Amino acid sequence: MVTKNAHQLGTWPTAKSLAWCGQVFVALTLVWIALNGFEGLYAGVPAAFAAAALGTLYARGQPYPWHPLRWLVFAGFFLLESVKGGTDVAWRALHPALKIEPEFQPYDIELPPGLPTTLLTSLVSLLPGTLSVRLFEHEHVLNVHALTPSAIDSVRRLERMLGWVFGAPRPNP
Amino acid sequence: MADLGLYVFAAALLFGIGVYGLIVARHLMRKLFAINIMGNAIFILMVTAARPLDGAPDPVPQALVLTGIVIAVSATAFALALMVRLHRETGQVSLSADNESGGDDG
Amino acid sequence: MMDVALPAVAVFLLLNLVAGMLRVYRGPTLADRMLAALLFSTTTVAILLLMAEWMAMPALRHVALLFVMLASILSLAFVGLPRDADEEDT
Amino acid sequence: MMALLLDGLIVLALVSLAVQAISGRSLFRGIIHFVVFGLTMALAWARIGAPDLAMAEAAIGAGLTGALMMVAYRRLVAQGDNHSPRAPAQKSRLAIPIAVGSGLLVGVIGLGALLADNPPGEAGLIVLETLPEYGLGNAITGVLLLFRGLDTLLEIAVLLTALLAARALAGTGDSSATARTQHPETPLVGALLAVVIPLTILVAVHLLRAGTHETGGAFQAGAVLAAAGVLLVLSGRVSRTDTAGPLVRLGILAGLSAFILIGLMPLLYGEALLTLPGMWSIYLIETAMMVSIAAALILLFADAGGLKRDRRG
Amino acid sequence: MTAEALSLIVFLPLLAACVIVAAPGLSALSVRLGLIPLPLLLLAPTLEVLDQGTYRMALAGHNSPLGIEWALDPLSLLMLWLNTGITILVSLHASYGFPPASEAGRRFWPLWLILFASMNALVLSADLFNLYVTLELVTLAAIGLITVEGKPLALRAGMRYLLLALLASLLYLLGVGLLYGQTGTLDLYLIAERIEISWLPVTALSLMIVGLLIKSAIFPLHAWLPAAHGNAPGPVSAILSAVVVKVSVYMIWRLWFWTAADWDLEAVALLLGLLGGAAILYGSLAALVQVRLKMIIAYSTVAQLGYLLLVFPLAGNLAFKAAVYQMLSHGLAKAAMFLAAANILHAIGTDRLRRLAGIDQRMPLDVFALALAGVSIMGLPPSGGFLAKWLFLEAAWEQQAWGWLVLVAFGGLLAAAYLFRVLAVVCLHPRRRLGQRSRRRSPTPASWAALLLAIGAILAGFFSAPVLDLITAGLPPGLGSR
Amino acid sequence: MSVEEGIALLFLLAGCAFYLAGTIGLLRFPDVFCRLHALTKADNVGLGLVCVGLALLSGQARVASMLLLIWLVGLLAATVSAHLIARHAYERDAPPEHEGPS
Repeated sequence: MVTKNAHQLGTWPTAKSLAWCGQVFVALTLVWIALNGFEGLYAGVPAAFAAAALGTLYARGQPYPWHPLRWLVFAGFFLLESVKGGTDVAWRALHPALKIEPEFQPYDIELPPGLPTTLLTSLVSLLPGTLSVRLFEHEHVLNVHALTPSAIDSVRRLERMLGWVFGAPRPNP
Repeated sequence: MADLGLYVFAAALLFGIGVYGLIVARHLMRKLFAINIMGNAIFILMVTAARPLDGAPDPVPQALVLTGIVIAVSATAFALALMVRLHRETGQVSLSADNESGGDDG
Repeated sequence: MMDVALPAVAVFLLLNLVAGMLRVYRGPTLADRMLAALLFSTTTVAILLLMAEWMAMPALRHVALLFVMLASILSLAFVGLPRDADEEDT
Repeated sequence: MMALLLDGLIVLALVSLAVQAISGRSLFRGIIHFVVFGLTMALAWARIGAPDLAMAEAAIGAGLTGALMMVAYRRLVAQGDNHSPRAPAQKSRLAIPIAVGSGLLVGVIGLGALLADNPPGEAGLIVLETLPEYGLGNAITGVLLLFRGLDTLLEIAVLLTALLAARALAGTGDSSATARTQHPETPLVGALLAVVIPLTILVAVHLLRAGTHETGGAFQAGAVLAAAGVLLVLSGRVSRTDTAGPLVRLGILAGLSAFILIGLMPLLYGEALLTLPGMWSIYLIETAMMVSIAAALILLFADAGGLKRDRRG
Repeated sequence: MTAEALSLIVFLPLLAACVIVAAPGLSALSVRLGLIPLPLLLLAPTLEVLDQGTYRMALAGHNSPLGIEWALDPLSLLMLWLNTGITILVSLHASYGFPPASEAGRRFWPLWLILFASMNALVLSADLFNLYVTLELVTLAAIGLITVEGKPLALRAGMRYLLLALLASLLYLLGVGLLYGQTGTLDLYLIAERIEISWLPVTALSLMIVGLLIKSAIFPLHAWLPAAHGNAPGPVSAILSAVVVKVSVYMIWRLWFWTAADWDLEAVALLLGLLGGAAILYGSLAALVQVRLKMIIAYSTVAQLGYLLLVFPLAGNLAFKAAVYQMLSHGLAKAAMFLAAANILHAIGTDRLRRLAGIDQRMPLDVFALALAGVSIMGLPPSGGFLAKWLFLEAAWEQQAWGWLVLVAFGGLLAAAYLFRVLAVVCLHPRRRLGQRSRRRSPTPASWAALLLAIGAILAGFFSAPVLDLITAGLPPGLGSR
Repeated sequence: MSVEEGIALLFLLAGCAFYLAGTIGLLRFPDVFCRLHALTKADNVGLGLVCVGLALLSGQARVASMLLLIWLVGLLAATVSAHLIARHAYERDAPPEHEGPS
């Protein structure tokens, strides 16, 4: 368990990994406060630091861009969409006629690869009527399982939203 | 705290099921399930056999059960490793077919 | 009121869960069986949270947190299964 | 009323899951049922009023057991196991009578013990009385470390023994038949790990610290930490060859050796064996035990699964 | 002094095991450090017991209703000596089969040391749950040692042993839980004071005893033993037969004669005695038809363990002395036999009886050890086994229990039969040249280890007086009067 | 019963409804992908609603933040599990070397 992931360690420490470590550290400190309140911080801060460092070593993510306001808006959007998603699927399941026309649809991702694509891939499954199945072509094509042919629109909305959060979207070729 | 009688009843059923599984199952992994199920039944009984203190189960049997859980996990993990190795050597995952005294090298 | 409502909700969720377990029996693929395990972990989390409130046992929230954190292990272990492994009961 | 219904449902679920785990047609289904059985046990412990046990069962049942069984299963499959998982049950006419008889016996004993008019357990009373003197809030941690430390010490030794025995098994013979495992190569797994791994470590430390005054303790924390390690192994970030380093070996031994050495210390100044000299030693031993438990469980997992990084991509 | 010595007796081997795992380079040294000081460490407790009788030690400063206590009385002292002596001599043998510095040795020795330490801890413990934990440790370490070489037969035997042992521990654990619920303590001496006889504690005790009977492989729960002992590596077979199965019998004695001292359970005692008798007959007959030397010795263990149960129906001073003496002398003799068999197996690559003809010329030391140990197993004078059986006969005679008397005598005859069968093949078989095709020679110290143990088994017949005095000093409370 | 309790109860009941819908979807939908839709979306909304209800009921910020944390981690675990299972099922139907959506 000592050394692993040459592809990660080789580029270590970079500004990116330090930024990730910092973000995780802050988030974990907040979690600690949520778990324990303020009294145990003498243990919580080192623990958060150790966890962030180990996490950076073994399971590094990519740092999130610092746009608190945009993230807040995004959170609101996502919350709404996922509730819509839940309601939608609940309605379809309860409907006596079982109104679904499932099909696989390829979706061309316009977002840059990396964190934005990852977020898209994972959040798609919570949107109304869509489920991410597999990434193809170096993360440029996402195979989406849609309950209705029109459901793919919600992926487009999410992509636009994510593009806004991460700055400008990749220009269309 | 719940009605402990119900859980004693559950423990009895689980123990019986475990015994049945231990006898009937061929696959070693199922035998391990059975033993673990019996173990859980006995853990429940250990906690319920002592009278509660201050509305919570007696801490001593709880600590004993915690130790018991660790031991059960260790033994199960070792048994799985043993099963995998046995399968690699003999292609079998049960103990039924055997002539154990046969081999030349002891 | 809440002393009845909370366990009642938990009972409902548990019944719901039992219904969901039908999926394990029906299958037909291994993936379907895994679904039931997923259903189980989300439902159990909710039940634990209800119990934590109802039985005034805050520790159960930590148990629930463990459940959600560790739920993905099973899925990860599952997808590592060789693909030709699942023909046994399709 | 509702409580009774809830308990009844939990019991029903336990029993039917147990039946399915040992009898169903396919072994894979059995594994799922067994895992779910373990999780239901966590609910049962919560209802019985033992949150520590619920937590231990959750950490073990939700994380380790399932993964352990699953990788063992997949190794059997990879080793060319075509027939045996479905090996028919042994026909035994005695099985049902024996099972019913032993179940009845256990039920009668259990009810007898439950209904017997025993005085409250004296040992338990002593624990509750003397615990405040030590500044501990969690009676179970108190029993495990202060009052009955030898049990805990030997329990760590059991874990170590299981590990050594399993390693010996995995280490001999040819290992060409180890499972060809496929690690999910999707960025989502990376994202999951990036969140869950740090969080698990933090929660483990939290449980360790909480163990002295509320629910938690070294074992629960170690199991949670082990789950993080299992995730890393499963996703191919850590492979078996990485688990032989000297640091790992020290980690495995930390708990046992720290406990023994600190336990022997009081003999030097004329106190009883295993008397813990103050809170610092409790924290030290708990931390060392957490590390050991985690390391041992991860390695046991890696050995049972015989994991190797798949080099195909 | 005694407290320190006892602590080290348990923890020194454990620490040595840790060192081997942590620093494989130091394994040879730590094996020595973990084993050789032990006899010296035992001196202080021995003097203490000779002086004071019983020594109790509360761990962590918490005594019995809650804490764990160690109790050292003459019986546990004898067990400590038995374990230490046999383990060290067998270790001498094992250090050739599994050189500490080798890859195999690094797998073997930590488990070996843990097994040793855990048996010491078990013998000392006076706490029912602590006994459970130590028993699990003993079992897991023993199975790990059985399967350490990864041979298919050993793997299968280990698996069967493991499943049965887990079942057995569960039964024991259930009993422990019930007794705690009844008495609020886990101390086996304190429980004796607190509990009155009623169906619940009796059931609890029965469950525990059944579990322990499985672990000590008493007929008809012996199914796992022959395969496990017959297929394990040589030194492991030796320690398994000589000590490991004995410690669970020791626990039964503790429960029976101490915890349940005042209970009147004649029917159960008779049942246990009958099981013992059946074990003697079945084990001996099965040994007669085996084709492999190690399997013969393993079945002989099944038979000889039966004697240890005769103490229940013959309850009394003499019978207890006889049983303890049987435990000691059988331990020595059986360890010697397994070591000699391991040497033979090593030399000619098989232990099939018909291939052993003429081996005595090639390996005189080992065959001599086998024969000497056989003398003790058969109960011929002047061996330790003879003394044990003589005491049994005396006890049966005194109580006019003719059935048991005949059984003990007949058991000795059967033992003579299966052992002479071996010796006849080895020394008198017409096709003597077959055994000459020896592949390797065992290193001489390995043979000497076997011979020393065998000589010990014989000497036990000569120097019996101090040991018998010690046993008498430590007779269980219920028996002293009878 | 106070107003907060009433509102909390409403949330709990709504959560139950979503759980129920998820299970019905799990049983009714024709294949594993559709079932995953039901399970992932409905159950997580259900869990969210239960969390909101319980947070209202307890009225403590710490409990609420704990519940939020549980919900978020649950979301993440659910989406990743859904993706992994869907991909596994997809690759089982299509041969693994098949690159590109059908």
